[in-house]
Amino acid sequence: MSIIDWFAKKEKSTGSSERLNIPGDVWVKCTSCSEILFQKDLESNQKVCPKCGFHFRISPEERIRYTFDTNTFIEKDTTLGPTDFLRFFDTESYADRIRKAQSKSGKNDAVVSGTASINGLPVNTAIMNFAFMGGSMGSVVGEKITRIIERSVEDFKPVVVFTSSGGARMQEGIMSLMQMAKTSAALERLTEQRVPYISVLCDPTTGGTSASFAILGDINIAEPGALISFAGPRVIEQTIRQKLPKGFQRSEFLLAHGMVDMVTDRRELKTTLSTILTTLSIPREPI
Amino acid sequence: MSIIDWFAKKEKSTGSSERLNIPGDVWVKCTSCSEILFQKDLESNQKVCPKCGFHFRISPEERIRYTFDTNTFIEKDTTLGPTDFLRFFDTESYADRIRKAQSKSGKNDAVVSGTASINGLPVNTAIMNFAFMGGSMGSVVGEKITRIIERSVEDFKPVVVFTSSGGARMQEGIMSLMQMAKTSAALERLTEQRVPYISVLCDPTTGGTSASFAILGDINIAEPGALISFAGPRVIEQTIRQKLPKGFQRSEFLLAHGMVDMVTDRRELKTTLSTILTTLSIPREPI
Amino acid sequence: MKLLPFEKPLAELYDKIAQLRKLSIEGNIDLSSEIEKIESRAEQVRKEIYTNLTPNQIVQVARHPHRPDTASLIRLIFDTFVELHGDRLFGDDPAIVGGIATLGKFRVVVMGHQKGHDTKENIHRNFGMPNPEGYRKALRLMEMADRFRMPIITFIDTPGAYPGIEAEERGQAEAIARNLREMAGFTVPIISFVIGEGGSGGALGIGVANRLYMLQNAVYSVISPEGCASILFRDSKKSDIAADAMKITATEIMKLGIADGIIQEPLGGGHHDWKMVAQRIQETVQAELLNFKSLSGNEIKAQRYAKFRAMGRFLEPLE
Amino acid sequence: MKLLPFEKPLAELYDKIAQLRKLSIEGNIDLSSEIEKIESRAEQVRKEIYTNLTPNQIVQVARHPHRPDTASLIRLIFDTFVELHGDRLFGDDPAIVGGIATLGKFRVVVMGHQKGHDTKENIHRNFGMPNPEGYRKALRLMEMADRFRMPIITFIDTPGAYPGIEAEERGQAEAIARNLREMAGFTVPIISFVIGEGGSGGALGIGVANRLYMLQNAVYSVISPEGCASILFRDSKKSDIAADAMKITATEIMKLGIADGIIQEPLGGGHHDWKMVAQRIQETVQAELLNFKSLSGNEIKAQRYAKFRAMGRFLEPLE
Ligand SMILES: [Zn+2]
Ligand SMILES: [Zn+2]
Repeated sequence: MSIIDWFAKKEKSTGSSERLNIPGDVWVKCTSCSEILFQKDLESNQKVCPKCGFHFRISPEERIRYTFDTNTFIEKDTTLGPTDFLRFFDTESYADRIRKAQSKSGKNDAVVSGTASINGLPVNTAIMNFAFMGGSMGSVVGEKITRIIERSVEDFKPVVVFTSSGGARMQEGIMSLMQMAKTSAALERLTEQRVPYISVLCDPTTGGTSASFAILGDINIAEPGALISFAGPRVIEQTIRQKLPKGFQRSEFLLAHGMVDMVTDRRELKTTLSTILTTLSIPREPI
Repeated sequence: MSIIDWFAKKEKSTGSSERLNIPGDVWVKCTSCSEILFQKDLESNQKVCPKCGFHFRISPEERIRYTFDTNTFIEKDTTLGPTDFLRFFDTESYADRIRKAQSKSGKNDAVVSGTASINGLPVNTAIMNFAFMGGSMGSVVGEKITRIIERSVEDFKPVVVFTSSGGARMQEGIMSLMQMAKTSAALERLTEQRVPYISVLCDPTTGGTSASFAILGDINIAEPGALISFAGPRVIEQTIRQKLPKGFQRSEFLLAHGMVDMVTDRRELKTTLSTILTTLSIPREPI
Repeated sequence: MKLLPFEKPLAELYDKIAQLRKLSIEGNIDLSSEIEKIESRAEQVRKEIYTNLTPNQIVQVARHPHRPDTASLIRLIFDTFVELHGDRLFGDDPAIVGGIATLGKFRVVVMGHQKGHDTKENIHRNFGMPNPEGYRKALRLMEMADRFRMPIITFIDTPGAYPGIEAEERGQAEAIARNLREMAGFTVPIISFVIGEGGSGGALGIGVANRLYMLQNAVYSVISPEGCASILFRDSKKSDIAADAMKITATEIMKLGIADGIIQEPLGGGHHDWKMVAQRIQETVQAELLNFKSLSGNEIKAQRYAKFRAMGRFLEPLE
Repeated sequence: MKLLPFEKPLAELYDKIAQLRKLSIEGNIDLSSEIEKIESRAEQVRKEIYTNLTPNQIVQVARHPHRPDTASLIRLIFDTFVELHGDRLFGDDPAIVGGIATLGKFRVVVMGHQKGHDTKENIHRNFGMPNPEGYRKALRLMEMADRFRMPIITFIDTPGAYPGIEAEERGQAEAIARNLREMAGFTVPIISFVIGEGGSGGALGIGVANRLYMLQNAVYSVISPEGCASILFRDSKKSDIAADAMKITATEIMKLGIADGIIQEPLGGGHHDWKMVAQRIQETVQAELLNFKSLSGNEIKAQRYAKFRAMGRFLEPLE
């Protein structure tokens, strides 16, 4: 699965701006155009390179700030956390990996979920966090995504999910695979209830995440330049033994191949989301 | 539309065995392998060339004999006939064309419909007749197809349709186009009622017929070597200005491209149909 | 603005006006009364020409390169519009545009064939001839509309579905047929407008509507006049006769009970005033959406079925 | 029959038996008691080997080239079978076979991943790795099953969905994801059997079942042991450790509550007796279809939802 690429690239430069910080947190180099940017300028531009438009990966906190009305985000299911139920040990134990990721991020797992509003429109929402173990989907991610969907089945609020994930979390074995089915099944109920679901696919969205809730939006919006794939580029290269074309599996490629509705600049996302949600939502009261 | 090809080829050799008869109706030359065949042998082989397997076009009467249990076919809507409501005149009037086709065929129009049984299983059925104005679909074809479907919506008998048609009947103008919508709409009701519909696509099935009820079978069966297309080969050649690959738009091509479920030899068709109908039909009483 | 062949009498008058204007400026002479005279004569001629258009001339107006296109009309008609892309199966077809839109309190899904106004645009849009993925995108959007209870508005403007090798491979027939069947099943109203060329199954593929309107100079036919001429008349130059014989104009389509109304165009054709065309379509959309508001989903579906069920002219003597 | 690496002790015994037989015939000597002795020893060894298979060894049995394949099992299990082809969108994928079948009074739709038993077959079947059109064919058949109230039987046997350029272009992720969602909505029972390799999302794409059975030597995993080893253990040769760590055997999958039952295979693996495997699956199918007969469509759907809803292990301390 494409999480291979995440592991392979772990040490290399990525879209994550933290890795590129020059000491002092004042300057940052653009991954794409190599321009040296003033950190504050970048942040005030929603972490989009003012020169080339490159979209840096952002944290859930930043996403919340850029997308939702001020102070409207209320986190849910905050205590939900992972457990090493297989007692999985590779080069280190899953239990240790969890502890490290948690202490580094201050978060329990790779998704933050809750309620919020976008230009006054209430939504149930989840934001994946690539910085937490490559945004991999284990039981916690699956459960939290499923819960926000199930809440929307009840309260009719549209669902907005921001994905960023290398795929399934191998340390949870088959249980991580089953999260694909669990989240997709919840979406079946949502569809039946005629509640809109907007998926915002951010860099990267691959493997089991792409092949479940990420791609199943009534409307799929991709951030520019995001890697969106089922099989990772490396796996494909190994299979077909040739180099992949430039732009393969990037947002614009998916748009051309009919898989996403639009590629939207982060700075226009809030407006676009609010127009879409206003248009799609069936006017009604929650049950 | 692909009826162009029918007109263009009208004078040339076709799959229709009548055109190939040597006086005396005793010998016939195979269109495909040029073998000289004894007419009776060919007929006892369901008009499939014993040497090369070429499927000659057959009349509705032959189709009925080969497919349905003896004496079970009861024709319906026998008096339904066409009218020259546009007073359409090209090189001759539509009214004259109708008269000629009727007197030549002894039929009112390009489809025969009714009830029958296949190994004891009752069906509503329609058989198109390419010999009647190229099997073109005008108001009569549309109405008769719609009626058998609507009967099945009521009595739950599966629908089996044998198509052979060059497309819409231009002499009925826009009304012929609307038959595509009318028949397809009836199939929507049938689908909703969970009644099986088997489409048997015979040579040729093109234009508006292919792009409506012909291709909408729950199961699509093609006779070997049949031309099945939306746009006719000539139109495409004119558009792209190059020769088409061999086998293009033939049954086997459609199978490879996922459009038909199987290519079935005419001599096995009755058995296949009866197995399929037994398997698909929901056991229940008509309302 | 490109003048059509039958507008030739106008061309001479327009030339004359231009000459007089030039003369008036260069020679500093007041020719305004002469100019006015010719202008009013031109208006007169235009009226004469356009009140007696032959079907074949109407075809030319329907195909005018500056005729208002779907995307432009959508933007003129609706308050908000978000274009959506892709069939989620294979690709995104630029020959059909569609998305979600609002008009006052109404939320709709809107789509249509998209032609270009110049060669470059036309190549990009494949001259408004969709591939199967265009019809499948349309179906995806219509299914969304049905799910979210949004009326569907479609604009028809195509010479026909694209007759190409790959289109056949990917099931052009299947894509159109499936749309015909599925459109019959939706419980939201479908309002269609033939804005230019309504070419055959490729037009009908997004046209199984509760209500069908035609712009005054739009045409709707089972095959292009040229195609009909070359097949039935054995002479592709007889397309004028074919256009007449097939009864393809708005008036004829309405007489046959296929269209429910005609939307008047500005004198000289819709290409002279897109806004006026858009405004008249907008009024019709609003009126129709109001009409259908009082019907249940099942009633809407039944009305559509009854409409198509009644289409056909045949004899059925008692036995 | 190809012997697997860990069956080496058997190879020697089998060789010896063959030699003795040859000798006995050539020399016209009665060596039957010696042969019997070694045969019984071989049986003993086989039993020992097979009662203590490591997960990695089970993977090898699951991938045995002569393991019973979907198409063969279908023909052995059902009374009638009509294979259906195509997704009605793009193509027909030989890596998934499916169709309609009967078993006594039961009418079902049955499908599964299809591997080959030799190189030629495997190339034709793409080693059981479907492209998007395979999943879309499967979905089309399942939708038909749901419409005609036919239970769905699926056989899982794939290394995974095909990781190729065109598969990505045509939406491998979309095809699998859509199946996951749609399978959750069907009101007919879905009974799945992992008959060999259950490889990741490509397996799950036809595996959202009410009841999941595993053959004794089948495996089911989120990633292949080799893949897991090269990523997590940074050494692709450590696939034996990875196979163990990931808990992929029938026993483990059952313990985790993902599988509902295990179907015993003949000693030495299913490839030694396809008919026995088929018969045991048949019995399970019949028993399950009888079970579900008493449930309504909504109950069937709710049972499936509840099953998947409960999947996951996490901590949730009170705040
Ligand atoms: Zn930059
Ligand atoms: Zn022959």
